[in-house]
Amino acid sequence: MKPFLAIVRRDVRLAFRQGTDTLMTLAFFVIAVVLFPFGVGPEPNVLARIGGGVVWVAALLASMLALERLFQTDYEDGGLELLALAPMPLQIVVLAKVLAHWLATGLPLAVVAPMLGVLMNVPPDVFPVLVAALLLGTPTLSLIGAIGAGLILGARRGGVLLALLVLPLFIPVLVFGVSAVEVAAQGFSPKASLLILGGLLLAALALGPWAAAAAIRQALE
Amino acid sequence: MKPFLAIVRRDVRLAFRQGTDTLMTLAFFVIAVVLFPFGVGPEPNVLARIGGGVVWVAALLASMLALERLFQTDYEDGGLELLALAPMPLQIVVLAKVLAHWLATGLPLAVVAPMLGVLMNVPPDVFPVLVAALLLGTPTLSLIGAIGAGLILGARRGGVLLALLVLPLFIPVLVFGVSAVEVAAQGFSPKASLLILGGLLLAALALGPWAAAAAIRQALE
Amino acid sequence: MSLFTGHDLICIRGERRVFAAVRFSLPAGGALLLVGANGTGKTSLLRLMAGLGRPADGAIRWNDVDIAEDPESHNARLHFVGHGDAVKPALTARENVAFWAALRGGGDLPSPAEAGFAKAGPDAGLAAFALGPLASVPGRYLSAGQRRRVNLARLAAAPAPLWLLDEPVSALDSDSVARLRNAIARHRAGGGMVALSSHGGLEIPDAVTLDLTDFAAAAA
Amino acid sequence: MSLFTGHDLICIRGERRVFAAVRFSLPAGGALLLVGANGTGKTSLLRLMAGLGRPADGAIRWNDVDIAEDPESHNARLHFVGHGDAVKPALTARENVAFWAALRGGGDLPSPAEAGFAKAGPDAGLAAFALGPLASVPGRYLSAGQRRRVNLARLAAAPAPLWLLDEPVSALDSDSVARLRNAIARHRAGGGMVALSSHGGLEIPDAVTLDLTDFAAAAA
Amino acid sequence: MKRLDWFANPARFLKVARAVQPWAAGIALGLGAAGLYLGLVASPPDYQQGESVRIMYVHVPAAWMALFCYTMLAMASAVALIWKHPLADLAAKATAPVGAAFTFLALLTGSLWGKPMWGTWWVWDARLTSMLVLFFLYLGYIALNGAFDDPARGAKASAVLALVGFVNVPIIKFSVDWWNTLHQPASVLRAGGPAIHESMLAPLVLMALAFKAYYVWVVLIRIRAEIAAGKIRAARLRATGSAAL
Amino acid sequence: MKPGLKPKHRRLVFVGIAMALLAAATGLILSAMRENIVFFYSPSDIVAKPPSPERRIRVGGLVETGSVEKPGGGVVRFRITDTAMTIPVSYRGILPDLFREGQGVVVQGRFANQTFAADEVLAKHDENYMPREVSDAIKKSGQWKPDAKGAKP
Ligand code: HEM
Ligand SMILES: Nc1ncnc2c1ncn2[C@@H]1O[C@H](COP(=O)(O)OP(=O)(O)OP(=O)(O)O)[C@@H](O)[C@H]1O
Ligand SMILES: Nc1ncnc2c1ncn2[C@@H]1O[C@H](COP(=O)(O)OP(=O)(O)OP(=O)(O)O)[C@@H](O)[C@H]1O
Ligand SMILES: [Mg+2]
Ligand SMILES: [Mg+2]
Repeated sequence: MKPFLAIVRRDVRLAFRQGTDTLMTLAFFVIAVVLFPFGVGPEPNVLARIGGGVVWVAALLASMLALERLFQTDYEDGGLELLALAPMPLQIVVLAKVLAHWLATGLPLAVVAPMLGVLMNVPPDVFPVLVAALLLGTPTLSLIGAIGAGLILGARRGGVLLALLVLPLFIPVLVFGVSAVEVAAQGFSPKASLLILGGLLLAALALGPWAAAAAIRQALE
Repeated sequence: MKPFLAIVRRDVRLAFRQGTDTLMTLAFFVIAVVLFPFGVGPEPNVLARIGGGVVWVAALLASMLALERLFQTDYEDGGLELLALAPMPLQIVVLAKVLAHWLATGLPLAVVAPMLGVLMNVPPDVFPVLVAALLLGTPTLSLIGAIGAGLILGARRGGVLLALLVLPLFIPVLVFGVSAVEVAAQGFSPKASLLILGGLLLAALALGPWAAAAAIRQALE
Repeated sequence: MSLFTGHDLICIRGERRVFAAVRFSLPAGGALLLVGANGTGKTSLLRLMAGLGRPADGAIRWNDVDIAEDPESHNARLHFVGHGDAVKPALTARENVAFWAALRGGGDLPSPAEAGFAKAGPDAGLAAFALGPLASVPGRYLSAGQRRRVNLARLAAAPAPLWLLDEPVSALDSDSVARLRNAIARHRAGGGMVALSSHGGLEIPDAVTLDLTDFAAAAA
Repeated sequence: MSLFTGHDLICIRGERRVFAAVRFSLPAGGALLLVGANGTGKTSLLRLMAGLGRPADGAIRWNDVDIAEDPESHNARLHFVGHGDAVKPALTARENVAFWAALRGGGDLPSPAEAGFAKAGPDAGLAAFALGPLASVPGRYLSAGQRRRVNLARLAAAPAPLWLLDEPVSALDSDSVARLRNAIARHRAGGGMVALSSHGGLEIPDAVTLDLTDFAAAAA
Repeated sequence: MKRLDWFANPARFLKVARAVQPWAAGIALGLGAAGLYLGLVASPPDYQQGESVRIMYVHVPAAWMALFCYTMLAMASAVALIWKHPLADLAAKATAPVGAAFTFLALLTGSLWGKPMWGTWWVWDARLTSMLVLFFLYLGYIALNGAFDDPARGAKASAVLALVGFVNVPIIKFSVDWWNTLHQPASVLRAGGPAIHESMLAPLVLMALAFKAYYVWVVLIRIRAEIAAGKIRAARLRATGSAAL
Repeated sequence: MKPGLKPKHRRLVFVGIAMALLAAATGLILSAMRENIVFFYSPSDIVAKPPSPERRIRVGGLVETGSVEKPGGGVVRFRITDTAMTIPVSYRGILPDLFREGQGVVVQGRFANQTFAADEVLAKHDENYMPREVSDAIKKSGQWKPDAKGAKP
């Protein structure tokens, strides 16, 4: 437990010491959402129609961007080898890094989402559902993304292609995340979608660390 | 001229040999566009309404993603110092790298855009305008992005910071790029928007290499 | 007494055999010096010893148990110092060392080498490489040799019986080389083992030398 | 005859003075050896000499003209070998060397040092560091020392009168060190200059030694 | 010239700063109170807009300050890059958050005003869009400035950004003339004199002057804080540095 | 680049090229301005080339004096004009404070059956600010010239 917490603490500290880490993910999230009205025009009813989807797509892109470097800097400075040589299973190391990453980026995304919902004309009474969906969905994104982040280490052609295969895995999270919001906006209970998001999270928890650890091990060989 | 071509040739060769840049950019582009029907639902008239905008936003995010590494790998392996020490102005070096980058990423984006237009129900008769706008717009994105790529060298958190810096500067390109497509879709002449895109490109050509060179120089100091 | 051995080792990298038929045996308190021209496989062999790669043939054993059988126990008993220094620019020198020490359970591993150092912990590590004055300087401000010393400080901060050092003296000034020589001597006196690669610049008394140039031929 | 000098140099890094009042003078055919403990500013001084940074005070001159006045001409006359090897993993050793040679105009710069090498070009560069057999191996597959040699091969591939080498022997095996020594001797015989930092391992006949440890005090 | 020497002894600047600061504070508070009284109580309602016009007394000075601060930021950045005077770095760094705050205020009051007047909080016309870009530029500046471990690097990188972003300032200023915007054209600084009646112009000018004085006040405070922080950093590095060799 | 050039001259060449590029950029953008960049179309555009009814567009002009009628149920009908052409508009919803006859507006919606069905009405505002008494005085003195600038398409 102590080494696990040491990793979480170090990574969160790095994220905050580097100060702008969390802030920048948030800023990207905000800017990506704001870009849409430029692209699709500012009709309030169209915006309201696509609002939940845009917030989700932006959250997905933001957390993907931040994920890219999850193992990269450790890989480049030789730290990843040392982490792999720590006297604990590599899966646990991965889990600690993912947890720290989520605390520093995914959690803040979920917290500010209602503000962007306002911008995109999402009805305020679905905000709790939006936040709940993001809280369940973003850790899944982090866990799946960790696999991709491991695969692109020292990437040659193969790694990149596999990483691209990971992106489509985000689609189920997106689909049910958006549907939770849409269903709630129509006044129905979003419970089914939220349950599915929870199921996806558990599945990702079960499989993600294994796959990511395998990816890291092949990168270090 | 010979050293200029040497840089262009090397960077294009690296992009194709590693396969990562071109493929990754295209794949991201395609996936980002394809995500939309999932996010906002597959209604054909909503899609057609936002189609041009979504293609542009996706192209913009894709070319931004690829930009992050424009100088990064050279910076990390010491090659950027050697490029800065080449017996030619650093602006020319920047221009060569941007040209190579555009050939490897921007050009392919413009080429595949019509395919995605089909997916998003963009009327086929505006495809030429879409491609022309992308051909004029993406080099501007690369030039502006080069400034950002230079500024973030050695910063604590690359990708997201780059997004924060360059996305606001991309907005004019996005606005006129989308307006060219929309105006054409409404049957009016897109000439004015295309002229402005051309003007933005020339202005970026005049200023971008300077600013990027200044950014690189301060990173190496 | 522990014993670290390898036999009939074949290493393949990039579809090419780097070496074949390599064997080594390292008793407690022993030292193994890997030498050889560039590209003969010193780094590769050290990584096999750490378990970062698997040999294409042959086996590496700790007390006659293949290290691949229980990689975590093997990790717990070794320190690896590679080409990368793993120094985070945003953390101070002390924070960097403290993190790696904490990761290994803070030195509460029973180890024969522990006796070699009066007491462990990040400050002991910093002191062993004269980094005390730099303790609160962020990694970003360190020169090449200073970063290397921060990396080496792990060795003293959290004891472990087996040290695997890949060209540890590169970038070190002569005082630091002397400190490293000292650290190795104390480590060995406490029963620790060390395997290191070097192109010269560090003499280790009664080390067994393994010249990998001799095994390249066998590989071709 | 050309002359490369610096006087009253002050270097500030990370808001801290690294050294002050440093001066040097390097005539054609001369060699300057920078020594000093870790962090005394060897790398920093070499970067100032290359024009990668500006001294906080003082000036560096080539034939009495400040190098900051015309950076491109200064670039044209120097080779810099730093800690990074600038070897692209996806390009072969030869492609790597050929690119850097092409960037410098393919050796058609008139230079006093040119006489030192029979002929220039990527293949000459590869030959000078015994890289011939590795010419078509991708950078990705090279060991640390092999990569360093690819980096050094630039020196012979495209002649330039001023060589600035930061710890060039690190990771080199003894044969390669001898080759580097040879290359430097030929370069100097042809009127070239060399400034290099080292923690030992490379003797340069009648080099002027500049110990930067002496100038740290002046900085505080 | 030399960052360290200046930090060691910025006495002349500090003397001036200490002398100016109370005056700036006094002017800001005094003119601000007068401007608010005239604007909110004493000035007449507009012939078309009625009472809503009072938002003008905050919106317009804030918008002017947004542009003014960015101009100062770009000038300070140019001085810092060319002459490398550390004071210019600090002035730029101190200006950025103030400018960002005024930009945000202009955006906020603008939308609050737009709802009753135009019938919408927000449209994507050239003036509003370029103003939003300005806000993002300020944010980018602040993020980039803080993104390096070495403050000197952050200062230089963000100075380059500030200069690049300056192209946006004339675009904001002239957007209302170049494009068909929903936003109105200039009322004060226009050919043919102000198109605002004196009774409304007076509080506007008072508020604008008060905002300027406030800027001087806050920036001086922030620069002094930065100098203190720099001194502490330098002392710590000196303590560790000399022994490190 | 050209090793023959002195550094100062080389710099001048570069600055010259940059200036030329910037001039060309300005030229292109200015000529585009003449092409009439549209935040909104004018009634003349619409009459000349009726857009498809599915397209949501913006039209800007002056509210024609005497054209505003409120048949009830929150519906408003009026005509907007650019003095050359006029199109009828119908709208249901809350009007901005500045909406009045003779004032510039921008309407958004769809053009079908020769009527513009607006779903949003934005009021334009000109640069004049004055107390009511002053405007009355000016009007009385006959110097009032309604500024059509706010309505210029
Ligand atoms: C979010 C919405 C708005 C933004 C971003 C905005 C932005 C600006 C900016 C940047 C300026 C300074 C222009 C300059 O110095 O030339 C300005 C000035 C002004 N704005 Fe706004 N504005 C907004 C809404 C409004 C509204 C709704 C009104 C009134 C109906 C208004 C009335 C004015 C006036 C009277 C000026 C002074 C013009 C002058 O300089 O003479 N603004 N605005
Ligand atoms: N990027 C940097 N930013 C700030 N300070 C730095 C930076 N790099 C080095 N320094 C500091 O400058 C001083 C000189 O560093 P430099 O790398 O020149 O030393 P060196 O003599 O090359 O040392 P080594 O033998 O370890 O390579 C060191 O004290 C270091 O802490
Ligand atoms: N990542 C890799 N992929 C494929 N081949 C590699 C890789 N790294 C090294 N090699 C090859 O394996 C061989 C052994 O490399 P290794 O790094 O072990 O050599 P070394 O003895 O440490 O050399 P040096 O003295 O230069 O550090 C080399 O010939 C090299 O070409
Ligand atoms: Mg090695
Ligand atoms: Mg050094």
